[in-house]
Amino acid sequence: MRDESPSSNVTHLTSAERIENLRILEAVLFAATRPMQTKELQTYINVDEDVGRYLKELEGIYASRGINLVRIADKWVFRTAEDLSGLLQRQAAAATKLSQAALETLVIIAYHQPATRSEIEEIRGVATSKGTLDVLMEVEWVRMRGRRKVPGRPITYGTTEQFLSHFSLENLSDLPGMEEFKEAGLLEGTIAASFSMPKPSPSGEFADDEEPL
Amino acid sequence: MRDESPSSNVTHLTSAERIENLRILEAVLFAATRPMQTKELQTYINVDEDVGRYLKELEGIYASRGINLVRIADKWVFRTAEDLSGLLQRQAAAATKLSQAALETLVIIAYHQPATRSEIEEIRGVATSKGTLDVLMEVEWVRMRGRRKVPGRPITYGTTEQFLSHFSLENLSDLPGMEEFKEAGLLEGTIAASFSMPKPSPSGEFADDEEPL
Amino acid sequence: MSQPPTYSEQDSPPFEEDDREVLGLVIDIEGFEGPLDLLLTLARKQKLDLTQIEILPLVEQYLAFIHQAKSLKLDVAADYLVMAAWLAYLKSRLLLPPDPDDGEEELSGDELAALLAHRLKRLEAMRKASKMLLEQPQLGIDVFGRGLPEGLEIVACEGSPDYDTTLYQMLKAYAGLRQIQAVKVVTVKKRKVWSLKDARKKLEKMLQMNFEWTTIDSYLVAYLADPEERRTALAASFGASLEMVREGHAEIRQDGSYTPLYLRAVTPEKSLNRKGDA
Repeated sequence: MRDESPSSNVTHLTSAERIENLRILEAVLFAATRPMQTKELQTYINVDEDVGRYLKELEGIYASRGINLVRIADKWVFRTAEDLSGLLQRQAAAATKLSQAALETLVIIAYHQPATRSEIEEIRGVATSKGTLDVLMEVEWVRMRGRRKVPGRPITYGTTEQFLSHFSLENLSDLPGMEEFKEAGLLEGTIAASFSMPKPSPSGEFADDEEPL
Repeated sequence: MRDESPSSNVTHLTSAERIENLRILEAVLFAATRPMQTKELQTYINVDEDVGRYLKELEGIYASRGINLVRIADKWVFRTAEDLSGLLQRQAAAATKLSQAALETLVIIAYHQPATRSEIEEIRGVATSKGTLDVLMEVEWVRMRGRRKVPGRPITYGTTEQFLSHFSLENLSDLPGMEEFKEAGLLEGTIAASFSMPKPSPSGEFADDEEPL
Repeated sequence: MSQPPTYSEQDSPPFEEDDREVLGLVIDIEGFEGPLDLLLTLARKQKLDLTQIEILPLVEQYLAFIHQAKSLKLDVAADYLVMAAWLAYLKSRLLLPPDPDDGEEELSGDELAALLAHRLKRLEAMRKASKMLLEQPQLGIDVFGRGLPEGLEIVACEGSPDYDTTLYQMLKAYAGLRQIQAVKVVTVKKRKVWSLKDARKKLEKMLQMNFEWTTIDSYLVAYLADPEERRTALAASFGASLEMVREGHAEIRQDGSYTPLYLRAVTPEKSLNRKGDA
């Protein structure tokens, strides 16, 4: 019965094996309790097969559906479609209520990372009150990344994968307005033309003037 | 591209509204934290529409896929296709959380090393079960460093290279110090003048009052 | 330009999305996230397009705002005053012709103004980014993951489990343990403090009818034995004595620096004469 039902997205695959691979990946992604790395997913299918191509195909199959396959920091996960948001909204699903100060601090870290506390303060023009960074680290949106290679070796902060995941961002360059701000020179420092703040660097790597904690 | 791909199960629906209903039900069933009753599902779509027919249709669409929509006592739920369950099993190291006791013991050893068991207990205020240190030594984050030169020659514990690399630390001296604890909001309130945080002694050398095992 | 800008609710352009009351009767420094935020709000009021901000009028507005806050006897936090001082300096740099003797390192008024404008634009950009970020579909609010994931069946293999502990969790645990030792509740012992009023009352009593020059110390001899009280007694009495001299009830004399202070009461006639002289 299962094989009779026509499912055009799959039927254009010629071999039964290919269909099987898609089914397996679909099942794994559905059953997983967290986003899955491409290389983890590879272990579920034949080594010779390119898991990336299958994932792209699944992504296409689900693109128009009520659930989509999305990619976050090179990890794959099924999510409900964004346009259904209004219909699915649960009774105020306890959106982590951040204070204005915490939200701004989060945003500055996201766009300027790696950022030290004094850089955050320079941009906001006020001292960071106690608990602000703590709250952001507690919800696991911000982490200590490393240290800046300057006197005093201040700790640098950056965002986490959970941050990307929460805001449905594939990677940091997807941050809204990123390009626009960069072009306007608004992600640079003000001290002098020669002094420029580091460009946001992917949270996995270290910037030139940054080193591990 | 998305619209071109023929999806026969959906395309025989003439109106966009019908496709939308399928998408909504798909998303609701996916996000639901428990199996959903037919009448509950009805509330997500127009009252005039027969939710049962849509559910039957979704059941058909998913019948051949890696995940199936199944009905159990008039409740609907997505399940991994039964024939795949064997394929989803993986041999992997289970990712778990360290117990609070192990976490505390670990960090005390990190900061106070070389630390003896009684020193750890003094800071934690409770006796350390043997299992706790065993867990930490099993993951190779903690090792026996030497012995303290005091009566009874208690064993001193310290952290390992693996510990540093897991937490992306280059050196023990990179562990945040007291000022940085305050900066990150981890220590709050008026800090007593007598309070100090130790400088961990590098794991390669012996402390003055320490000798080889 | 010399006319400080006046504000009323009628002529204020509508805020883009900021409903904080800037001026008018409500002056609420608390509502601002620091002086830069206040400047930004003022700049927005001036022009929605921040690329066109005119710094000088903005400086005037900020200074007027702080001045108004002070005249209403509101406590203005120090950092707002520091900013006011800096803006006053900027204003002078903008208005005065550049000093040719200025070192090359010194930034010109225009350069300083450009830097300030840049900082405001940058803060504005981050504000905008905050809003845009919140408009992103959020997990658990707009989009959902699988509600009932079955989980991948893991057959634990030999070897140690994989702990996903983070540095933060570890530091948090440590802070939790040591917080108890770190934080002390400090109770400050209440110090004996003489108010001016107290001092004056005591001084008046002792000074009564004493028309001979006498050192202040000897008036206060009963109080100076206690080292804790000595300082406050001397300071407050000195203040009070000056007040009494000013009002014409007493006279004070010192023969040279660091020599004893002498005090005596003014006789009623003398006091009258003095008033007549004046």
